[in-house]
Amino acid sequence: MSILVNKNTRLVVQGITGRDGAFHAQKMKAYGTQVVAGVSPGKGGQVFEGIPIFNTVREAREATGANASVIFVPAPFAADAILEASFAGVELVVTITEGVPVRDMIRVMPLARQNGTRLIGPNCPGLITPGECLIGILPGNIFKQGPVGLMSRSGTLTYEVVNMLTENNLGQTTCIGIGGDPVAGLYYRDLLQMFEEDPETKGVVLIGEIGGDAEEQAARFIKENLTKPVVAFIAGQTAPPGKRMGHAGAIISSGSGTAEEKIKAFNAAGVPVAGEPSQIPGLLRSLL
Amino acid sequence: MSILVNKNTRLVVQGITGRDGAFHAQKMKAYGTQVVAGVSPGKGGQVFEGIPIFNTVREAREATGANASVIFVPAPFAADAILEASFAGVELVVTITEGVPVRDMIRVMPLARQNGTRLIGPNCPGLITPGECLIGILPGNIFKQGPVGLMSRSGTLTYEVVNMLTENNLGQTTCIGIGGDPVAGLYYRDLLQMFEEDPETKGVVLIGEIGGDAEEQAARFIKENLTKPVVAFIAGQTAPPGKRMGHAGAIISSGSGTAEEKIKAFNAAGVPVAGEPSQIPGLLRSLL
Amino acid sequence: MKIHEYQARDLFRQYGIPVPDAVLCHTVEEVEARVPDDGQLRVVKAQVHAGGRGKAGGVKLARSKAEAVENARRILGMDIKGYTVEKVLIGNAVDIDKEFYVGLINDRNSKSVVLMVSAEGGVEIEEVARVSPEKILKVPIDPLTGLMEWEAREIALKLFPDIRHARVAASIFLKLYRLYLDTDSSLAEINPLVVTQQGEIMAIDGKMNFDDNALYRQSGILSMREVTEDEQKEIDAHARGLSYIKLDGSIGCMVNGAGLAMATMDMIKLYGGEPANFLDIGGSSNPQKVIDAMEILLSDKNVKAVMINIFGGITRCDDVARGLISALDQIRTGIPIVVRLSGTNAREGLELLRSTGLPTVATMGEAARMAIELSRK
Amino acid sequence: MKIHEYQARDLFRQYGIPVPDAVLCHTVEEVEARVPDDGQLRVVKAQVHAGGRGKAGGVKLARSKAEAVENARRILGMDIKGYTVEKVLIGNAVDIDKEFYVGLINDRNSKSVVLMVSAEGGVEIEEVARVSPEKILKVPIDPLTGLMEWEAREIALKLFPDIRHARVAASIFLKLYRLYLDTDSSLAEINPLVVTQQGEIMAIDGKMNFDDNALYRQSGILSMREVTEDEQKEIDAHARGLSYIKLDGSIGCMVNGAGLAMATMDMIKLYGGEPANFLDIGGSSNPQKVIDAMEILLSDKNVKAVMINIFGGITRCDDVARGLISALDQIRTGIPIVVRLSGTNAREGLELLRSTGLPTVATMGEAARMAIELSRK
Repeated sequence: MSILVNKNTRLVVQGITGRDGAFHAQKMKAYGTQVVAGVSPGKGGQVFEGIPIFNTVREAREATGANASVIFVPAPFAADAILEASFAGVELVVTITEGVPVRDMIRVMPLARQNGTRLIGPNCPGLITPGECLIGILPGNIFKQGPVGLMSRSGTLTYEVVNMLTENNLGQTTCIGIGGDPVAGLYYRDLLQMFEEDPETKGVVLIGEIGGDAEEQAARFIKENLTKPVVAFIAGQTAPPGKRMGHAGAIISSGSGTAEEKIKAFNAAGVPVAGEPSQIPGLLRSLL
Repeated sequence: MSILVNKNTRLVVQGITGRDGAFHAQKMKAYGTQVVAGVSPGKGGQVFEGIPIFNTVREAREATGANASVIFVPAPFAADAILEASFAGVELVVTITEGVPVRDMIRVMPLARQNGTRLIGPNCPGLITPGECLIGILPGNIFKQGPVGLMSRSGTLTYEVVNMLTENNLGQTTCIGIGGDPVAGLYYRDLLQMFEEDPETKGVVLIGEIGGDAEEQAARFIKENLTKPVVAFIAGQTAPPGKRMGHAGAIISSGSGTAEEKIKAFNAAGVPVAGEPSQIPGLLRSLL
Repeated sequence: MKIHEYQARDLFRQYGIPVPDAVLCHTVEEVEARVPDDGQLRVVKAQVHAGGRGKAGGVKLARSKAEAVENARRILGMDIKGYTVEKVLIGNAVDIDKEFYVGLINDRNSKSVVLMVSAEGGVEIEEVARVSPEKILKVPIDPLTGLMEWEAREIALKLFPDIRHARVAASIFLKLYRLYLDTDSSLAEINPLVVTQQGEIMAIDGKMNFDDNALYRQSGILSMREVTEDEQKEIDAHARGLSYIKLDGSIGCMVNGAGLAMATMDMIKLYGGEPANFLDIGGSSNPQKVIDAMEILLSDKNVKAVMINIFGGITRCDDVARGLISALDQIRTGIPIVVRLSGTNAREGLELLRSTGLPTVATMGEAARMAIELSRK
Repeated sequence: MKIHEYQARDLFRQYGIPVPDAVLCHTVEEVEARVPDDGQLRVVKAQVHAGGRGKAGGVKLARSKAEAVENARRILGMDIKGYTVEKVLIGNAVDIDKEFYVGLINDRNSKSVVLMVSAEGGVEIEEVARVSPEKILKVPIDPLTGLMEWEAREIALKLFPDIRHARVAASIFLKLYRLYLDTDSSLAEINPLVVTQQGEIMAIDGKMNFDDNALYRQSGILSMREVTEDEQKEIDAHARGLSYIKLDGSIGCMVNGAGLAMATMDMIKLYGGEPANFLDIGGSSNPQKVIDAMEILLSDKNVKAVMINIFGGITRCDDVARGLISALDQIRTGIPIVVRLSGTNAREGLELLRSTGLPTVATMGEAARMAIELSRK
């Protein structure tokens, strides 16, 4: 078992003829993901590395039964690509694109909700159910099947932690990069609920960072709703206020969104917070 | 029985301190309608002819349990008033105001639908269930309880027909002026369905006019779905194309929307069409 | 409200929709002065608020400057369906490869704006709709999302197999939609939208109508209004709270309510007469409105008799009668007037009117018959 | 991106939000020339991208022209939280009856724009939020409807019992919301919005931030950008695909990925060092990016040691190592550099790096410790 994606997931790649889209479409296919279609307007009818290309997501979905989409189109067009997928009835849309204006994402959110589409990202590395389905730009080789659910706002920091988990023989059910932007799709609370309900997941790793109060909300949610153990890590304890730390969402505004507050919230919820990433596997193992 | 409104309808009057709002609030109350509240921003707390005034529809609804609203506010603010009522949870909103821009109404429609609000109008005289509830500017004295359901795009022409019905001892379950604008709330099809389901209604009078194809659609709907007899009348047989005949919706566009087409459609559906209004009572009686 | 092709073209340009170069001329002298003698093929088009200009001879090709001048001379001053041509638009002709139709309207059934596109451009779209409706693609636009980019592209891809053309067409759909909303339009058409031999996409002819109810907030559009004498009369009437439309018959009518006014015209026709107008005086018993309405009505010299048809609802017939008496008192005319009152307090109203000596009746039918009879005397 | 108060004020005026009269001056001479000697009470305000101007002495009342000049002289050139004051805004003081707060932000939780209003205006809203959060009314705005007029009025009526004030306030909410959307703002505040003794409503001070991701389509806003030297460095880095933020420590760090870069800074601090910067070089192994990053990093004279922390994912560590070797080859510096590689093909990568003679390690912890040690030599 796993959450969100598995071996039955049928993926369409939006922007498959772009540099990143083409590269990662191959990578995902090589990993074993069912990459059933690509979309690139005007290139419908062509085939890329065995993947049929369509002009529109609607055509791709009708022809291939795609139920998930990954978006590699440039930032100015990303929100429209999400809407196209959502209005075509795609159930899960993962947006890798970085730099999408927040106003565009705010506009997308209620429409995706109305259409019953779940969003991940934007500005995220994607998600993976090891051995079954990889969507996005995650390096598949560092993941391993096992009992840990993981969610994170960052990319390489996630790989760092996953690598440590795998090296310590703590495989993963599903790992999700929720993205570093201030307004994004599925967030900690949604995913915690899914992990709680997934019988294979025995414990959860939550990697947070400064900015916003999603971690504080997650802490409260864990306290009230989770029976499974959670270990947290928060990046950005040394970040100065008012500066955007790479991620558009990683910004401390006027004394709120600090790592200190987040760590306090987790402590109050009984969630151990690792002082450095390397402590995560040990903390988790002690709770499983 | 009746449709849409009855003695349990609790009405709030939006724009109660305006000239028309004040005049008709009194008239409606005198007719016996439960006028439970008025709305006029900044005049909350005042009382008009025994009707408490509130600043917002939300307050009015919370304090009085109003479930219907009638709108007398000027055209530039009418669509916003409809939205206010709809977002406050009012179930039926009747807009009397004339001259509301179509763009505003188009914007309102899906939001009202999402909120579960039924709209009547704009640019309509309102509706009445004789002896129970009058909403709008209809002259209550010409109506009478009885077995006829009536719907019309016009005002005085409706009164003319109702007067004849009443004089011929054909009372009414409910009469609805759906309004003369091209984009309006409940329309023939919706109302025909309601009359079909209302056990008290034995026959229906449909008063149409040139412009659009609502009458043609109604004709098809009657043929397929109605067991009760319907008599129709169409105004505007002599109207020239391309001109707006008073009502914003009464305009023949490039050969479509003509009275001739509408009459043909009703004939095809087996619905008798009166040559002049005075024939309506006779035609209807012969079918009851 | 309608505007001319050249005005629609200006709006298209403002919104980035490509159009061919063109000059607007009011006189032959202006054509002489402004059209260069460069061998460019041009089209001289009459600017009137009427369809079917082509058939009426209001659109002509010009292979030279001389021919442009000559054609302008023929077209300026021409009468097309009752409209006198006062301006011509002289535009560069383009080498057309393919013609399309693009239109936006407010749609009653979907209660939304509908985008209509067709590969059958350049002809009357109503004709296409009648003969082969399947050749018109109609897409209702969700008012909550507006026309989305992917949606515009999806539609464009159905008409333009070349993605470069489809992208330009999609952007034109989006621009036209933006223009439509911004201006409270009720009809916006590009017909034809062409692909030229050179692969360019351009709006060759355009038409826009606007929602009269929204003109109060569209001062820019309102400033484009150009009207005939008859239309000006309608606008003046509107400013006085009256809806007036001139027709060609001899029976003037004055009615309270638009539906009843149409039914009145129909009844005049049914009984063998011809209505001279549509005139709705609305819901009040204000004598001034009746006076205004009478003035407008009688300014039409074809009117031989007048039928006043009032149904008293909230406004009681006796009040209406008092208003009529006071108004008719001030109107001196030899034209016979029949008054019909019905509804609330009709009897009292008719009683009051008896003093005026005017023929008064209780039904529309009688009133129509009597007015027709009087008009023939 | 941030703008100055005077720029926010200009935007407010463009959108019809009332503001008091004011002049912007860059020099004392300009104050002499432009401020009239009319006895008007004025406020001289430093224009800097930093909060807490008042406490820092950057806001002063002036009862006369002489006092305005004197205060401008004091404030111009002043240092406020590292920002040098280069402009002052000299505005007419108004007789304040009551102060309010109005703000719009992008909210993560509701995934929408949130309107915040409070009757506790004129003080730091963060302080109000901390001490008495119930005094701030927060309304998420449905992205599908936008802020509706009735909604704005309903909110305004909670703060302004007088309907005339409530109507003006509601219109200001609507205008600010329109401005916010039009400019891709991420924060728009009026603080305070005041009711004057004369019953007028005005925005006395304003603040606006903008979404950096949207600047590509906001040329008007972008043209307002005024930056310090350090900020310019960050912008230049961004143009080269790097995220750089200067800090005050001595350990420079270069990391692939923003989260990992923050974690790296944290680790340096955890082990007793102070990071000199945040620097994310993104996902590729392009040597030029490493060279660019190194140049930016070493331009900070406080840097005593550099920690390069790379996790190889899709990009393999051996490729990264080749890129690093090629880059470090071109960089001549006496500053010690520690390289940590982990992830895909880490072993191969570390093997390759051995040839450079640089200290190479396999964990972040080791790298941090070693960098701190080297920085102290």
